[in-house]
Amino acid sequence: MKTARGLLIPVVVIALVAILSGVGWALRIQLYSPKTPFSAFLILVGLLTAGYFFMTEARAGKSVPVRRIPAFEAVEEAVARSVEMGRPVHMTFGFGTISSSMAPQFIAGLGVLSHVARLCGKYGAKLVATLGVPEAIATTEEIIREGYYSAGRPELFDPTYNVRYLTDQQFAYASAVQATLIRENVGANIVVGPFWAESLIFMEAGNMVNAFQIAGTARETQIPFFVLVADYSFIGEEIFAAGALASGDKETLASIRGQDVGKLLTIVLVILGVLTLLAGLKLVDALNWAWKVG
Amino acid sequence: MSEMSALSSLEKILGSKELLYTLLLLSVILPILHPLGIPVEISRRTIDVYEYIETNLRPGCRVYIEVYYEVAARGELEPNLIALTKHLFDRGCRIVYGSLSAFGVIAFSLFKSMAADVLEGKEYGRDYVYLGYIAGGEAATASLARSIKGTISVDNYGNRLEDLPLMKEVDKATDFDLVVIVSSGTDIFAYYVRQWHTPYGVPLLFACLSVIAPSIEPFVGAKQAVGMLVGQRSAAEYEVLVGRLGLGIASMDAQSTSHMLIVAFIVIGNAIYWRRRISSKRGGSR
Amino acid sequence: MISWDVLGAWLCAAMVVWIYSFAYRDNALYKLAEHMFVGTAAGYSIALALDSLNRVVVSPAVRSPGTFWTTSWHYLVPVALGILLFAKYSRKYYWLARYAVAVNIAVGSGLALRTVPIANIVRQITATILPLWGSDPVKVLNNWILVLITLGGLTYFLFTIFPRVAEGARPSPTYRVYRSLYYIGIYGMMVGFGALFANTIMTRVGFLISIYLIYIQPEAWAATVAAILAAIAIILGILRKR
Amino acid sequence: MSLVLRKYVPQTIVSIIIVLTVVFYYFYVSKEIAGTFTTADKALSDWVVIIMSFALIVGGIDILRFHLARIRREGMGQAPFSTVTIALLVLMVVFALHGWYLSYADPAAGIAITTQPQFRWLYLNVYAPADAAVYSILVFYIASASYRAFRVRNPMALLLLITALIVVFGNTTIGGLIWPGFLPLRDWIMTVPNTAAFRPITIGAGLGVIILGLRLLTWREISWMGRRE
Repeated sequence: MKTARGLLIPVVVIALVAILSGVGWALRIQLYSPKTPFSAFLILVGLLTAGYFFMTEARAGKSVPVRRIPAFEAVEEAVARSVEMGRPVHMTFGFGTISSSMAPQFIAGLGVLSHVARLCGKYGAKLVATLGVPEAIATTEEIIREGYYSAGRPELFDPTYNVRYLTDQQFAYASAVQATLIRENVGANIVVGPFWAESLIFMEAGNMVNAFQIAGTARETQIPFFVLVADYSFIGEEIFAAGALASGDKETLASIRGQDVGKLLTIVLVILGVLTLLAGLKLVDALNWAWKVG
Repeated sequence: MSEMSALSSLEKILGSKELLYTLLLLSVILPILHPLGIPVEISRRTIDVYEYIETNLRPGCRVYIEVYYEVAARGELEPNLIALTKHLFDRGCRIVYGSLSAFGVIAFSLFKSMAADVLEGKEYGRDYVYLGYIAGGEAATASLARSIKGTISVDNYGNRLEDLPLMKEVDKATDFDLVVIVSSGTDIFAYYVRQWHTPYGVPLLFACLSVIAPSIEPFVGAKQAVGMLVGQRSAAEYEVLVGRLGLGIASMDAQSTSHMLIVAFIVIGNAIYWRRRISSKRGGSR
Repeated sequence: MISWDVLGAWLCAAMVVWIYSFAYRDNALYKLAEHMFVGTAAGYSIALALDSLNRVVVSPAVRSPGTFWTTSWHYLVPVALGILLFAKYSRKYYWLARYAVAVNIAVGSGLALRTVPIANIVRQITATILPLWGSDPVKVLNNWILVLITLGGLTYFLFTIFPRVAEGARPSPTYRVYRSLYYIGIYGMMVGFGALFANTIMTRVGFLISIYLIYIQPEAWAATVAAILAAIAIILGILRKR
Repeated sequence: MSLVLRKYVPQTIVSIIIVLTVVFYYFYVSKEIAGTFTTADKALSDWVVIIMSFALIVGGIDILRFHLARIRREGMGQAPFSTVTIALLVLMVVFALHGWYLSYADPAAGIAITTQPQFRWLYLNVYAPADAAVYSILVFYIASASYRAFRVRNPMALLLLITALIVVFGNTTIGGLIWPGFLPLRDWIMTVPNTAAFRPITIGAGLGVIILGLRLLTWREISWMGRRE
C-alpha cells in the first residue's frame, strides 16, 4: 500500500511528460528546446522520479543494503588512533563553492564531517576543521557542535579552535592548511570534497607528520594523488555514498539508489547501443535527437 | 645482518626528503644553464599547427592572441607564446593581444621582456597591440567578438584605441584570420569556442598546459580548433621549427633529468623493498 | 638607490624561497610568508568582490542611471540579499542570511541541472557506443578496451544495487559477470590514475622552471640573501626543538 | 510562523528557482519567451555574482575575527604573525577603496580597484610570487610522493608503476633515445585506457549533481542552512 503511494508522484510526473509530449508531437508544436537533446530531459526526469520513489520507500521504513566502502570504515580507526597518540584530528573539504557544480562533493564532505565530529565526540578527540568557503562557516560550526554535544562532551567544543576559515584563494588556503597540519601535529588527516592542485599538498604535509590519511574527491584529475598517497581513499563517486552513509539519514542514503539507477541505465544504453550497431541501427542518433518541428 | 642494516640506512637516506629535494632542484636548474642537447622528435600535431600557419596566413594577416596564464604557468606557456609570435611575425602578420584575467597583464609584461629579440623592429600600435585586462569572463568574450572598441576604449597603456593604426583595421571577430588562445585554465577555451568560433567561424588555435590537454582534446577532435600545442614538449618542437631555440628546448633537458631522477628513486626504493622482503621471508619472522 | 621596484623584486624573491623552505621544514620565515600571503589573499578577494559589485551594479547606476533604473533595477534585490548575509553575526536574526544562500545554491544547482544531463551523461554514453567489430583490428581492440573499462567502472560504482552471493552457495552467472566487470573497472581506473599521476610530473617541473625564471633578473642577489635567511631560520628551528 | 520564515520560505525559494531554471531551459514555448528567459538567465547569474561578492566580504570579516581571536588565545607566539595578516588585509582593502574612489573622482587617470598602484605592488610582489611558489612546491611533493607511492606491493601496484613509467619515458626526450616506441605507447595510454577510466567518474559526478538537485527540491538537503533547528 505504502509503495503504491510512493509510486504515485513518479507515475503522475512520467504520465504528464508522456501525454504532453504525445499531444505536442501530434499537434506539431515546438514544445521542447530545439538545441538540447531530448534524451537528456528524459534522463533527468527519469532519475529525479526514481530517486524520489526510493526516498518515499525509505520514509516508509525500507532500508537499503550498501556495498562495503573500506575508506569509510577506516574513519573510526583514524580517529581512535589519533586519540591514542594524543593528537588532534584534521578535516578539510576544499574551497569549491556551494553555488557551482562542485556543490554535491562539498555537501558529501560536510556529511563525512558530521560522522567525524560524532566520532571525535565519542572518543574525545580534538577536531580541527579548515575550510575555504565563507558560506559554510556557520554550517561547519553547527555540525561540530552537534557532534560533541550529542556525545556528551560539550567542553571540547571551541569554535575558534575547531573551525578555521582560512581564505577562499586557492593557494593561500593550501599554504595555511599545510602549516596547520604540521603545527597542530595532527594524528589523522581526513580530506573529502572538491579539490584542485592542492590535493597533493595536503597529502604530503600529512605525511610529514605521519598522520593517518583518508582522502576522497570526485574531481577526475586529483583522484590519482589521493589513491596513490593516502592510506585509504574514496574513488570518485564513493564520496557521495560515504557522505550519505555518514549523514545517518535513511532518505539521503536511499537517494544514492537513484544514482545507481542512473549507472544501470547508462550500462544498459551502452550495451543496447553497441548491440543495435550490429543490426545497423544507430542509437547515438536517437540519443542526440532534439525536438524539432517543421 | 650487516647487509640488512646497510639497506635500512640506505633507505633512510633515500627517504629523507632533503636529499631528494636538493637533487631535484639541481636536476632542473643545471640543464637549463647547460643544455644537454637531447634531440627532440617533432610530433605530427605540432607540424600540423606549423603548416596551418605557413599555408593559411599571408603577410598582412591579423591575429588575435589571448594571454591567459599566471606566473606559475610561464615555464610551459611562455615558450609557446614566444615561438608562435615569432612565427606569426615572420609570416608578416600583425597581432592584437588581450587578457581576460588580471594575471595575464603580468604574464604579458614578462613575455615582452623575454621576447625582446622577437619584438625588435616591430612598432607598437602598428604591428602589435596589447589590450590589457578585459573584465567580465564569458560575457566579455562575446562582447569582444561583436566589437572590441565597443567593449573597451583604451589599451593596457592608456592609449585610446582609435589612435592606434592597427585598431583602425580590426574591431570584431571576423576581422581576424586566426585566434590563438594561450591559457592555463580550461574554461577560456570553451568561451572562445562558444563565442567566437560557433557564431563567427573564426579558426582557433590552442596552446595549453599538458595536464589540461585531455579536457580540451574534444574541441580539437570536433574540428572546432585547427590544432593545439601542449606544454613544453610542443614549445620545444615549435622552437626547432621556427629556428629560435629558447627556454622550451632547454626545459626538455631539465624535464628529462628530473624525470630520470624520480625514476631512479622509484627503482632503488623498489629494489630495497624487495631485497628486504625476500631476505625476511627466507629468514623467517622479522 | 633603493626604490620600491627593487624592494618589490627583493620581496618577490624572498617570498618564493621562504615558501619553498617549508618543503624542508616548517620555520619562522615560512610562517611569516604564509601570514603575509593569507593577508594579501584575503584583501585581494575582497577587492575582487568590490570590483564585481562595481562592474555589475555601481558603475551602471552611476554612469547611466536612466537605463539602470528601467532595465536593471532588479539588481537591488541581490544587493539587499547580500546585506542580509551580515545577519549571521546576530543571535536572533541569523536565519535572514539563509535567504541569500538559498538564491545562491538554487541558481547554482539549477544551472548545473541543465548542463549535466547532456555533458556528463548523454555525451558520455554516445561516446562509449562504439563498434566492437570491423576490419581494423587495432581500432576494434581499442573500442573493446574503452567499452569494457567504462562499463567496469560503472559497475564498480554500484553501491546499493548489485548481485550478492549467499554464504556457501555457488555464485550465480550474474554475480560472476558483476565481479569480473568490477575488477576490470578497478584495474582500468588504476591504469588511468598511474598515467595521470606520471603525466602531472611534467607540468609540475614546468612550474619550477617558471619560478626559476623569476631569478634571471638583475636582482638575483636578493634571492640568495633570502635563501640564506631561510636556511638560518630552518637551522634555528631545529636547534630550538632540540 | 517563525519556523515558516526561518525555514520553509527559503526552501520554497530554492525549489521554485530550480524548477524555473530547468523548465525554461528544456521547454520551448515561443521565441519571445525564450528570449526573455535568456535575459533573465543572465540577470540571475549576475545575482549570484552580487551575492557571492557579499559573501566574500563577510568572509574577510571572518578572517579578521579569526586572527583577532588567535592573538587573544595564543599570545606572543602568534601575535606578530596574525598582526601581519590583519595589517595586510586592511591595507589591501584600503588601497582597493582608494582605487575605487579614484575611478570615479578622476576617470581620466584610468585607475580602477585592481589597478591602484600600491594595490598592484602588493599583488605583484607578495601575492603573485607566493601563489606561484605554493603551486610549484608541488614539484617537490610529487617527487617524494612518487618515491613512496610506486612501491610494488601487489599486482595492482605493478600495473600502476608500468603505466607510470611508460608515460614518464614517453613525455621526456630521453625516453625517445632509449626506445622510440614510448611516445606512441604513451599517446595510446592517454587516449584509450585513460579516457575510459575517467568516463565512469564523470558520469558519476553528473549523477551526484542530479540527485543533490532532487534532495534540494524535496527539502531533504538542509546542510546549506547553517544552524539547525
